[in-house]
Amino acid sequence: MTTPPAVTWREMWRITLSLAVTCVIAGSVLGLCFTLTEPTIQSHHLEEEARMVRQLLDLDATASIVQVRRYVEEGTSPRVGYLLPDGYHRYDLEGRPVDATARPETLATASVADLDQWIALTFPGTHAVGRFFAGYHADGALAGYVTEASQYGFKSHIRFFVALTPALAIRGVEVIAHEEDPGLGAEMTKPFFKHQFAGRSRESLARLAVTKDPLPSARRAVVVAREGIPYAAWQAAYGAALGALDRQPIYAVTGATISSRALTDGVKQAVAHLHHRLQVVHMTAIGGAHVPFGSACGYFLVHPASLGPRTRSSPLTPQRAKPLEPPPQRRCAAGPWGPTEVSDE
Amino acid sequence: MSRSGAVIDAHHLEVTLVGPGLPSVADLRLTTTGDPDIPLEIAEVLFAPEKTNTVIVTTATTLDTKGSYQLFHQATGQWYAIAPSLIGIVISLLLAAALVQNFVFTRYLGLCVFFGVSRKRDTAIGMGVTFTIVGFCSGLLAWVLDRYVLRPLSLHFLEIIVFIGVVACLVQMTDTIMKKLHRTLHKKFGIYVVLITTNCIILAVPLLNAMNASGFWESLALALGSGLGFALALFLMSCARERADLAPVPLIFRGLPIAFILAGLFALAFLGFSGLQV
Amino acid sequence: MSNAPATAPRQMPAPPTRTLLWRGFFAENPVFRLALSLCPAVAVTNSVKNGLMMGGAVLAVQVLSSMTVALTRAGIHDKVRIPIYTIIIAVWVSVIDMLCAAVAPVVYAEIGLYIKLIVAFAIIISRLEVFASKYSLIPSTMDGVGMGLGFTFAMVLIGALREVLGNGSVWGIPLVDAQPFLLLILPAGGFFTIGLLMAAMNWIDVRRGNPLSTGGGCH
Amino acid sequence: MTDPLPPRLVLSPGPHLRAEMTTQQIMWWVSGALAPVYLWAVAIYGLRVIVLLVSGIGGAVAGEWLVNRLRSQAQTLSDGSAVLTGLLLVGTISPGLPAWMPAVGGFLGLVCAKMLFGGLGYNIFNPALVGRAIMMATFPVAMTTTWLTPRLGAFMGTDAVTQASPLGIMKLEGLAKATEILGMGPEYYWHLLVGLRVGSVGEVSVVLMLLGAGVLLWKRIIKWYIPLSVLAGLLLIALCSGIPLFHLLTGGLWFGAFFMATDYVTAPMMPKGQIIFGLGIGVLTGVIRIWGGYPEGICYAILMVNAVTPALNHWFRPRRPHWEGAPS
Amino acid sequence: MWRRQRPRGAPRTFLRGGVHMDDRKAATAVLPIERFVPGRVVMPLSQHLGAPARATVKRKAVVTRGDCIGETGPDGAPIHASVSGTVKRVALLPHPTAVEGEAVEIEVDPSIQEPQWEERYGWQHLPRALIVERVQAAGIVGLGGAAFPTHRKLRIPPEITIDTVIINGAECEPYLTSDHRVMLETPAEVLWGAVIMAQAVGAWQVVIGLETNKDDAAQRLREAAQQCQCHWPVHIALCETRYPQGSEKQLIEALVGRAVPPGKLPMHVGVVVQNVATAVACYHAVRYERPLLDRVITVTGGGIVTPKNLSVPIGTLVDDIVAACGGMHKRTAKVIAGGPMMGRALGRLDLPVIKGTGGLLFLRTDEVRPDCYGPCISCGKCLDVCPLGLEPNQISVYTEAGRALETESYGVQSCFECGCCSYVCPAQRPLVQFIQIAKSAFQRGTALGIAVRPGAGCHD
Repeated sequence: MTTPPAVTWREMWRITLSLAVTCVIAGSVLGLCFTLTEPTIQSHHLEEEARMVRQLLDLDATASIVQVRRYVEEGTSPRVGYLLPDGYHRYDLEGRPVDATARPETLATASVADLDQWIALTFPGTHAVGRFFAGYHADGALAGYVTEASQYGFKSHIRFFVALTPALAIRGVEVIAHEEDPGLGAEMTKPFFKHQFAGRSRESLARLAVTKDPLPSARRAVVVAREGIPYAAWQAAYGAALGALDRQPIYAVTGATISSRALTDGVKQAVAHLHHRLQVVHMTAIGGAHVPFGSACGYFLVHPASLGPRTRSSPLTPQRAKPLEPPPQRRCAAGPWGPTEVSDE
Repeated sequence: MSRSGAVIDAHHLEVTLVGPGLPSVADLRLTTTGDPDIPLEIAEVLFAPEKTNTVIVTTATTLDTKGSYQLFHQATGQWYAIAPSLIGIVISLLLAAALVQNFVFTRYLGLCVFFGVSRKRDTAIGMGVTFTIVGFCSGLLAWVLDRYVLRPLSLHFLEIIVFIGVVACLVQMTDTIMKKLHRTLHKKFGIYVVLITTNCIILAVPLLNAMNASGFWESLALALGSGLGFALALFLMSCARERADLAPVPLIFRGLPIAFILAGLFALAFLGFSGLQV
Repeated sequence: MSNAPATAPRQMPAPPTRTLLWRGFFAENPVFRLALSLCPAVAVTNSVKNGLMMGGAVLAVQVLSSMTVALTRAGIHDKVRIPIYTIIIAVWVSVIDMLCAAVAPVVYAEIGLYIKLIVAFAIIISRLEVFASKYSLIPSTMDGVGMGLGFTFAMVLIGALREVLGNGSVWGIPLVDAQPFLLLILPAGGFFTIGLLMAAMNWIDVRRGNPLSTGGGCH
Repeated sequence: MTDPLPPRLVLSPGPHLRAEMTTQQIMWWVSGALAPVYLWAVAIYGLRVIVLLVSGIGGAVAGEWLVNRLRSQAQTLSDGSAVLTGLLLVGTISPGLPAWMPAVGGFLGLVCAKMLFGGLGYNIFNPALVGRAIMMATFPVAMTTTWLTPRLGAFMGTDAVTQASPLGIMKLEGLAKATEILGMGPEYYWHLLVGLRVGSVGEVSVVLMLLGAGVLLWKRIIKWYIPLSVLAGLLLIALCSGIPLFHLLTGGLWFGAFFMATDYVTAPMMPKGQIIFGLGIGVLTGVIRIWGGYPEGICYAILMVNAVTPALNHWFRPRRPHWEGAPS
Repeated sequence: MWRRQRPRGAPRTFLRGGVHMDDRKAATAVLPIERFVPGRVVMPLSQHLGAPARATVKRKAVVTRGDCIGETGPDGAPIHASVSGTVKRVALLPHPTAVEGEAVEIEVDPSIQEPQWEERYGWQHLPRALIVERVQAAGIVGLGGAAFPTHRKLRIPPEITIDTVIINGAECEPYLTSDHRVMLETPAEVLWGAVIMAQAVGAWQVVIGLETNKDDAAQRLREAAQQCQCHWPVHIALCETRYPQGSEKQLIEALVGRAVPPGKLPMHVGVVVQNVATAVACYHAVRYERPLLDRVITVTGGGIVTPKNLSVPIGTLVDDIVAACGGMHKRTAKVIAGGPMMGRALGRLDLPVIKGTGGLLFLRTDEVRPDCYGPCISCGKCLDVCPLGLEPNQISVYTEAGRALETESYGVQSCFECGCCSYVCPAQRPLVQFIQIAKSAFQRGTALGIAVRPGAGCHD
């Protein structure tokens, strides 16, 4: 081993300098690039989610989508919180409202991450655990809900969206991410399986079973027809064929009964949970006034106007910050249950 | 709320209560950790045989054996956490990273070094050992940097440059320290330390941790599991390749092509681990 | 038609541009021949689209890093050239990573991790060390382009094979309704495909009467 | 008749005698030991078993022939190993499989696992099992759903696809429900023993497999180390499941333990290595069955432990007597 | 842990490896030794390990049986005329172990009377040095096949103490029965030979080891031991019939339970091993000062018409023996000098029987193993049978791949080429030859690749 030639001070200085300069340049290049690309990346992300929700709910470009985020506050008396368009609402575990905090003006254009941070700082021990979306037509009418859920499948968690009508009948199911085997569990993303859920009412889900029998061809035709056409059109065309739907089982993907069951269980549970939670957040009291869910129109996930590239938009960001004023009751009766149905009355 | 119980199977869980006495079904409220607002249906509560203060709760709904649950005893106002033990989780993550999701055979990472070093058993063992140690250290160091520097300062766009920096510094440091402390060790393992920089696994571990926002134990398990999985793959492959070297392999398959076929067969065998829930 | 201007102090005459551009395809293909940068070759090539995207990313990083190094080589201190190369690559990888995320989010979701991992590819730093640090801008760029194209070629080739046979589709469009040969989109299939393609390259070599090199791997 | 000087004396080096058993004979003995098992399969699943056998063996033979042809070297089919590979492959697949699939599996298994490595003796993985693993990856649905109800004397038989194999039911429904479906009484275990159950072609009759294994043990073609340690390894894990006897009698365990794991080329050579090899197979089989993704794990277990065989051969070497102090 | 334990009462044997094989001795075991004297003999001058002897006779010289015709240095064994007659020529003639070597051809002259050898006075109580001297003068070499000059084995360095002389009557090679017949017919000579050698090396006990298939010989030896009153502790021990029971180291292990390390000689563990025929020769040399002249050989195998045990003068040609045994079958493919395991195939029949030749084996086409072989299938049978715990399979595979120099750790150097591995190999691989190639590669320092011959055609 030869000893390397000694480094002179002068040389060391040069080395340090050149490394430092490189690092500084590198940092600034990256920072610049990040600043330039970040909005686009973010908007792409949102756009993708919005596209999916919009497609699931057959919404047009003028519709708006609201994201409701759910939080859990741990501690001796745990709280469940919902970030609603008008602010952060806390409930106890039985669904009784505890308090509500209006969103500060400074956070009017904040991103999801910022809002999460705000909530975590305001209410220590709180973290986000889930979310769902509500879609509104341009005229403010509730188009339906999309809830996100996940269930352990054959190899890993299957993450999926369930789209529901305002009456909580299933419009469609879309698997977002999964790691099932190709040719087996992965087949559940195909129309012939995922559309078997479409058209079922919430009440019928409790009795929904999975069978290993092959999918009858008549049923298959009806199911596959759901792909690519709006829910309403599908129902109009196949309404008659759908008559006995509530007694129809889910026909499992051949050879992938475990994945099929997992997704079915997941959908059942997701709908049941959404039902439970809608009952809670449906009655929102701020300043003593009941704000029926779905009536607020400020906090859009994506507003049509915000979708241009290179604009900074965040999920809960309105284009114009709206004050927390009791909004007018607009066709909110679209929900299937009225205040009288809430259990703790 | 410390852990005080475990899920036994899909319909049973075991909880050690603070006080004596058998709580009634109505007195208990069982929820999953993520959904504390939605209680799960409890069918029956019984004392566990031969254990004091421990009850077995039978549920109507199906439980996830790897999930975590909360039990609230309304009479005493006591919360109980039911979750897999930390060691269990770490072992399970470790096995998952080493076998089920083996970095080489299912995530196809570190292949350059894998094919380059697996020709001889001795070099494979040397590389495996060195990589496991250095990878473990760099994984933890990168996690600390990510959690306490990059994340709070929103500098995640620097993660690539920071992680490669961490790896490079660690490799340099290991090399220098080894050279100073143990000459023979350096002679034996020095060459592998230098090679580590070009192994993408060592970079993929912190990137995956950052991407999934993993906690400390998860990162630790991933860092260690990836190293062990790589070492295992390297060792098995080197044994097989030493044997294949003696075989009259068709001329056009000599060398790398047969190594790839071999890796394919290994990947095929490792399919057996798929879906494994430890 | 050599483009190498004899300006730099320790300059050797650069190979002709044609050689620089073509050798990455066959003679020095970074995947099949040099066996460098193998991870993405298996990991992201279950479809042509992913392969092309990955190839493009590597091409861009290679060319940009080669250009950067060729331009700044006078200023890079010899003792710290490897760390500086690493930083340069890391910067370009990060930039490309962000651009990909911005431009093609769907594909990026699948191969994002591997784009980040380009920073650990031996091929890029070895081209910088072997070529760009010794030659001027234009040959270095051409060398980068050649290597990048060779890599892209390999990725598209593997991707096409695996997608057509394993998934029954091209560019995501289903070809026939028959059940595809699923093995090829599994990890094992990726290894098999590359092994067979390497053997095919060797076969062509043998047919041409070239001596067979069984080497490879990065050292 | 005598002749003072024969035309040509052979001048080969010693030893000039050899033991009776040749490679070829070993292959045919193993194939012969499998005969009762396949006859039973024909009896309960009908003539389709023969079609599958022809297909599987044809695929394997074609693979060996083709590679030898392409390499322009002498054909090696007469050593019988390709036929045995095809035979073993068909033993591990479900009887209702479309007839062309075993041909694909046999061909690819033989080419990828054996011929590319230089043919018999140089393979690292068991070619039949590689063929099965390839089929499992390529035709997952057909491989897991085409079970047939065993029915004695069903020659052209009704091809009713029935419920899953016992292990499939166990995996899918869980212990409690599976016990209810299968009705695990003494009669059920008797059926498992004689082979009146749903299963792969070669794996159903434990009794007949024992018969074949007995022949191989008697001819000293196999030793007991591997099969017994496979069974012991599985028992170790199966005890955790609460139904060790069920796990012991069902699935491809016996077929794997006696006919697959004992494959000379891919198993270790020394007893200690063989015992570890067998225990590894048994334990992994149990782990995959109980905690893994597949109902039956012996195929993958053997493949995985095959990967360790070169290392086991390296670690466990024959004991060299009187070595200490001797000049080398 | 896995070591085989010998059940109580079972015959002794060595610890590991070995093959049980059909001994095929039935055809000749019952045939008494016949005397056969040919019309001419060819006495090669190289019949022992070491430098060949120098001829002391010229053409046309008349020699009497027992005359010394080849002289050697102190380490060699002199050659004596085995018949009386005229020297026809002294020339390079075909040699059974080398290709050819210098030899003396003698034409028998029946008119010359055979000399008588008188008993020497005090032969039972000779000093050690004198015994060795007489043995050397008689030109005795190891008759088991190794042909190592016996006097060198008996000349023990002063620092070494020998306690046991083992007489090797195992005759573990199939077919051969010459030692068996010698023990049956002249048990007293065997015993006295053994005792003389024990005197020569200062041993205090004699063990005669036989395989269980020769228990009649053991019985005869026991009877003889009671009758001859040699006053020496002589044990007659039966060993398991298991090849290579007759190998020196294996026999020592079986009989006295001592292990000879590789590279060492039996004398290093206090033992001297001698063959039965050697013992008889020593007896003659010491009692009568009669040189080694005759050799008992077994002529057998499916290729010979009348198998026989023959006592022939050394130098008798195979041709003549074939004629004496009724000729050869047409389908005879192989003629082997020695046993079928370690013997050497002969390419021609005009070769002489030399001191080390224990038998002539004529094998038909259907009895010989084919010349082609298949690839190793890792069955591990060769590991089971190797008495030394070597790994012939690995050695062969490495040698085949041209990497013989990497086989050191598999034990190439300590192999004594008993052939068990080749015998059991189902792929019929010539493992012994691979080991020989590997050994020579170590001597040369380079390894050569060997073309792999897949088993094609072997099975047809």
